[in-house]
Amino acid sequence: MVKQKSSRNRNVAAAVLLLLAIVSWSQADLFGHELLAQIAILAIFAMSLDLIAGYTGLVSLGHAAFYGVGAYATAGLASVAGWPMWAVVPSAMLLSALLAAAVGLFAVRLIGVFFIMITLAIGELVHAFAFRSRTFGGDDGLGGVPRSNLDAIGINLLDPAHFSLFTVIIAVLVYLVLARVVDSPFGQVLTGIHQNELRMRALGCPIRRYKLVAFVLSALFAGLAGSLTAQHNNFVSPELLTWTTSGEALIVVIIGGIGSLVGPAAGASVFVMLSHQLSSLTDYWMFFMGLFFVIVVLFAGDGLYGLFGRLFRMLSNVGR
Amino acid sequence: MKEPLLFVKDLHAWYGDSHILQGISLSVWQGRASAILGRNGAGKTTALKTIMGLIQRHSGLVRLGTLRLDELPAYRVARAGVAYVPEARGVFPSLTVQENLTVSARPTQGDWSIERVFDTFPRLAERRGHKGKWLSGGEQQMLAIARALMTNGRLLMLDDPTEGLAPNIVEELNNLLRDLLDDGLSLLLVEQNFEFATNLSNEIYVLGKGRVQWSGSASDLIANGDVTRTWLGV
Amino acid sequence: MQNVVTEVSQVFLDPTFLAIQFLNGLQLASLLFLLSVGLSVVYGLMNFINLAHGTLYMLGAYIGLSVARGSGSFWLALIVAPIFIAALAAVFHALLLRRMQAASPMKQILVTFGLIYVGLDVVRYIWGDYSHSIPAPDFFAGSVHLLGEVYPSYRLFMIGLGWFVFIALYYGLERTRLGAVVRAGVDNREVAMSLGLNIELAFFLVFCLGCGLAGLAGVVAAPVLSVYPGMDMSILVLTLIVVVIGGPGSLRGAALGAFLIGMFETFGQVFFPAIASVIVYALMAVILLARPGGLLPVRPS
Amino acid sequence: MRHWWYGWIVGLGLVATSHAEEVIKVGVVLPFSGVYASLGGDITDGMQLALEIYGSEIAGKKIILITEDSEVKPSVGLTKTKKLVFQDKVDLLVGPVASNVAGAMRDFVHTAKIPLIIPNAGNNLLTGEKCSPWVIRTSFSNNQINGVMGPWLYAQGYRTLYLMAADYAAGRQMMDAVRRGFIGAGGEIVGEEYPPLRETKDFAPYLAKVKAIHPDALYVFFAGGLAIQFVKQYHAFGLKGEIPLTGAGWLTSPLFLPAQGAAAVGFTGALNYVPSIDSDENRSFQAAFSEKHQRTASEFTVQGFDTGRLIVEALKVTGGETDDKSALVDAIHGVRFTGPRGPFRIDPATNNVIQDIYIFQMRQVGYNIRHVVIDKIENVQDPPNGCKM
Repeated sequence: MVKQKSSRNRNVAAAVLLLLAIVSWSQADLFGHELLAQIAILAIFAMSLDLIAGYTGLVSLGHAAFYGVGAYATAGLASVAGWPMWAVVPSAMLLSALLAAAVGLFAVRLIGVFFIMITLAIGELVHAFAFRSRTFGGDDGLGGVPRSNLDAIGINLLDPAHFSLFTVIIAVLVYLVLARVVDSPFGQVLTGIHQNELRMRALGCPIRRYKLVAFVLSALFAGLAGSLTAQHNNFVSPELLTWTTSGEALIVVIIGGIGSLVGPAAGASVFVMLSHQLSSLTDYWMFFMGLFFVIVVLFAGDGLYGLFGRLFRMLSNVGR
Repeated sequence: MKEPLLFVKDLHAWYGDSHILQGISLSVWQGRASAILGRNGAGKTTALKTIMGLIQRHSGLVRLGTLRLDELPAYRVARAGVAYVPEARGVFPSLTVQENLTVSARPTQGDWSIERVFDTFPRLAERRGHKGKWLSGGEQQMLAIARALMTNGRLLMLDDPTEGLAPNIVEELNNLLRDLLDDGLSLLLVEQNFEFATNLSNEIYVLGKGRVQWSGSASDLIANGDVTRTWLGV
Repeated sequence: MQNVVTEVSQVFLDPTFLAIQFLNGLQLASLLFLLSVGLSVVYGLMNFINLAHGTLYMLGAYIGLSVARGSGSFWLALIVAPIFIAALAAVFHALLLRRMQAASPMKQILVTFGLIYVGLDVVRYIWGDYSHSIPAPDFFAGSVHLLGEVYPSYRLFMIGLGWFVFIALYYGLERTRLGAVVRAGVDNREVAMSLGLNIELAFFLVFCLGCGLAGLAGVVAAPVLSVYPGMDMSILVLTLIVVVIGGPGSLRGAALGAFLIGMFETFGQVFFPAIASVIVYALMAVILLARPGGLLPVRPS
Repeated sequence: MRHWWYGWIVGLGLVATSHAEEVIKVGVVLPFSGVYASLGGDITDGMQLALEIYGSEIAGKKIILITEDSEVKPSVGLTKTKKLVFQDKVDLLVGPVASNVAGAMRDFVHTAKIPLIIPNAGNNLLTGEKCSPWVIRTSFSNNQINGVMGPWLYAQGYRTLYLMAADYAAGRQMMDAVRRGFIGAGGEIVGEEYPPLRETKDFAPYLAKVKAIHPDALYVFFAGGLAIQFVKQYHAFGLKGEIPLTGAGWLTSPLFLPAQGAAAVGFTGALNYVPSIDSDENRSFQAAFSEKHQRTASEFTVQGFDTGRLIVEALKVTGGETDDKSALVDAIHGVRFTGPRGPFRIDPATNNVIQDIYIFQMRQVGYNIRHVVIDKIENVQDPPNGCKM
């Protein structure tokens, strides 16, 4: 009962956010579309992280590894190996998921800070590989990554407006898939594990297997976000793989409201807009960003989604 | 009857989203024992922890003598005179037996001193230099009680003290607690062991679904088959 | 070419060479110990991960820089900076941490990550973007001859300081009442509180002490490493690794972790330069695989 | 024009861009935060000084700089570039400092056909295989600085060399250039070491290795905090008396020299500029800069200064017209002047600068530690290196 209500609220919020995105899209100029695409991609990345961090309680500081593998695989398969894009994107996602499966096999045995650190280590190992790889241009990165080709259905992804719409649509699809996952019995088990692991274990739930599946699923979509970012920038570099990229994704999730899917998507738009605006205004933009993080925790404990919920309740009280 | 030493009224507590204590009331009198009985998940441990201040109290009254406890943090509750023996003993594994006893000692408040503890528990005296983690289950229970006594509180709260103990140790424990009662200490007991609890306690509170479902004397409870079947499954 | 390779490897197996490298490893271990011990014990007490710990190290270095420049005395800087950082930690605790005691780890991450950002720009605003250095004190400015090699005496001072702090903390933790309270709190915070121990106060003191040690590390490192905005991030991850592989909450764990990382960093760079940048991550992965709670866990997992 | 959309979350006051018709907009993408913030600041200071000296108004149009922070992140640098082009509609671009950011920007400006003048990033590929008619570099290539040092060191009598640089593309490229030159001249490389860029906090393990092998000279490239640490540790471990220290000249840049102090004395380096170059152009430049900023101008400042001057001179040729980008680039190719670092021009074949390389030694002169020029290789010009435009 409570569950149904919370997922309905979440879907309402998602619809509001989508409406905002559509309005923004219709109003945006060329650069507006660039930012919108950036937001949509970060939203996908953050939602994928929310599945493990928010719903399963696996806080990862290495999620950038899967994001980066998606991006590098896209660059490698498309511009180095010359595969067609319709094969590249799913392969990139699969590669991310495969890495997650390999890592997850032993990582999900760890909890708390140990899980955080093992994911960080994996992230750094992948980063070090990309940083030194001649094939991928080392730390200078690799350019010339193509975008998917949807000319057949009349969409030219080289046009920023088309590309931003494309990324928004994918973000919506990812939201729908993940929402189904978290509302499913599988998702209920994940939430149960998060809330009380011991009880779930006592009930005979194969906890590690559930965690592993969530981890792999999450990496799959992180890989998709990475692939999109490689296509958006036409460029990949080890920057995508640093632990601060993971850290920022985590921040986006928390700002938005952890464990709400739609919150992290909203967090993505706030993060992108705020960092873009601030860094244009002042060289000391990090100061204000940092202050903003602290203020969010102090005054909006549950992030934007929590604020939205409060507003929603207030409005409905007024209406009564 | 006189005013109770511990007086709890309509105590509520939440654990995240779940409303675990939905308004419990109970009392413990000077020199007497009260016991809380109930099935697993009935909220027995939560009740003790909430009284202790380890779980955020939502509303309700907790009073020790004339002192309000419900606003105080756990360490102030302890210093006010509530001695606590937690579930699974909670012996500090990296402290020696002696350190376990002295770290929380408040000798100025009463007459339990390290010497008296070692007189009462000669086994602990022998092992005073050992780390907590090397003790047997029975020794750990002795240490946990001795450690609580060292705080020289007026009320001793024990959470499932007989759990996992051999019958002869349970017997020993029973004698010890009787001696303490005779000394004028008050007890609040959470128990799974029906016999142990009813044997020792004057007042019994049966907890179920976060509420006190029944309260009365031990003999009344033994006589009341409905209550024991419905709420204790005995 | 072949000739050069064999010649080289023989040089590297020379006992003097290895001894010098061992000292280098100890020196790095010393620094990492100063940084990680506070973080580790604070985590053990309150499950609180302070990602801004590196920021305090950086601030310590900069305050040391200003004091050393203003007074001309390294030793004054070595005393003032840690005290200042400890005081700053107290303010930080009063303003922020107290309200966040019950907050989820995620919120702690967000706040301390935010403080990394804030701290970085505060340093840039006050001291600018340029790199600096503090000269070593005159007494340790030179080099000593050790096993027929030249070795900077300041590095020996760093090693000595690391040992001194370790012994002092060991004594404090094992032989004092506050130490017993801290250990009890790390073992089982709830039980410690319910026995009347003011764990929040102990946490506050340990937190300030740990932060002060991070400030001390900043000053101590400044004559060897340079002082620049961003020096916090470059040490933070290593520090976290030390905490985790040692086992959070344990003084001996922090010391063991620091020793291992110091040695693996140093000898890894000598013998396996190709993988030097990832060797500590690999080490951590292997250790956590074998012992999911770190090498010297305080609480059995 | 900015849309309301940009402020929908923060509602912060937006930067008002000038709507005057008669302006020439130069978009500047440099690091103003992060590890290279000091370089970004130096380059901007240099450009502004050039605009003051050589005129910021051309044919009645004012040149304005719109700066954006690259944060030394390729993706951010690219976003800022797109912002400057799409939103501010800049006429040309200047930036960045780091080669990875340049790599991310390169394809975009190449496709958009917006001239990009690089005032620092030295990756050989940018004016080699990945050269573009629209990408012009006023600073240097990694080959250009280091290529001359191999033969020069051999000529000084050194026969064995040990190379050390941070483990990233720039470090590798610089060491490759030296290795080629030194081996080509007949010398031998007896060891190479590439400490990790980020993790290195201590050079002690490497220094002990160098000491054990004892080459005729050590050749290094480090910058920033690493440069300070390296020089001080080299001194502390007593290598200074034993093994001569040589390298790419950034090691003792004026940015790092105050922190290095006397430990820097004895270093022999090659660079496109040192503050002590003995020429009227340099003296008046340094005087003008230190009057304004009360410090010594670095090589980064000079790169910014020459970039600013190049833009002014080229715009004078086009009469302030910027719509025809080809004409603008042609004008850039035609500019020739003698600046603080000597004769300056752009090589139309690669778009890389042709300049003198100075070989200097750090010496104690009175109370000061100075870059003393001991040799000069004139008009160093990169071969096309696969550049086809």
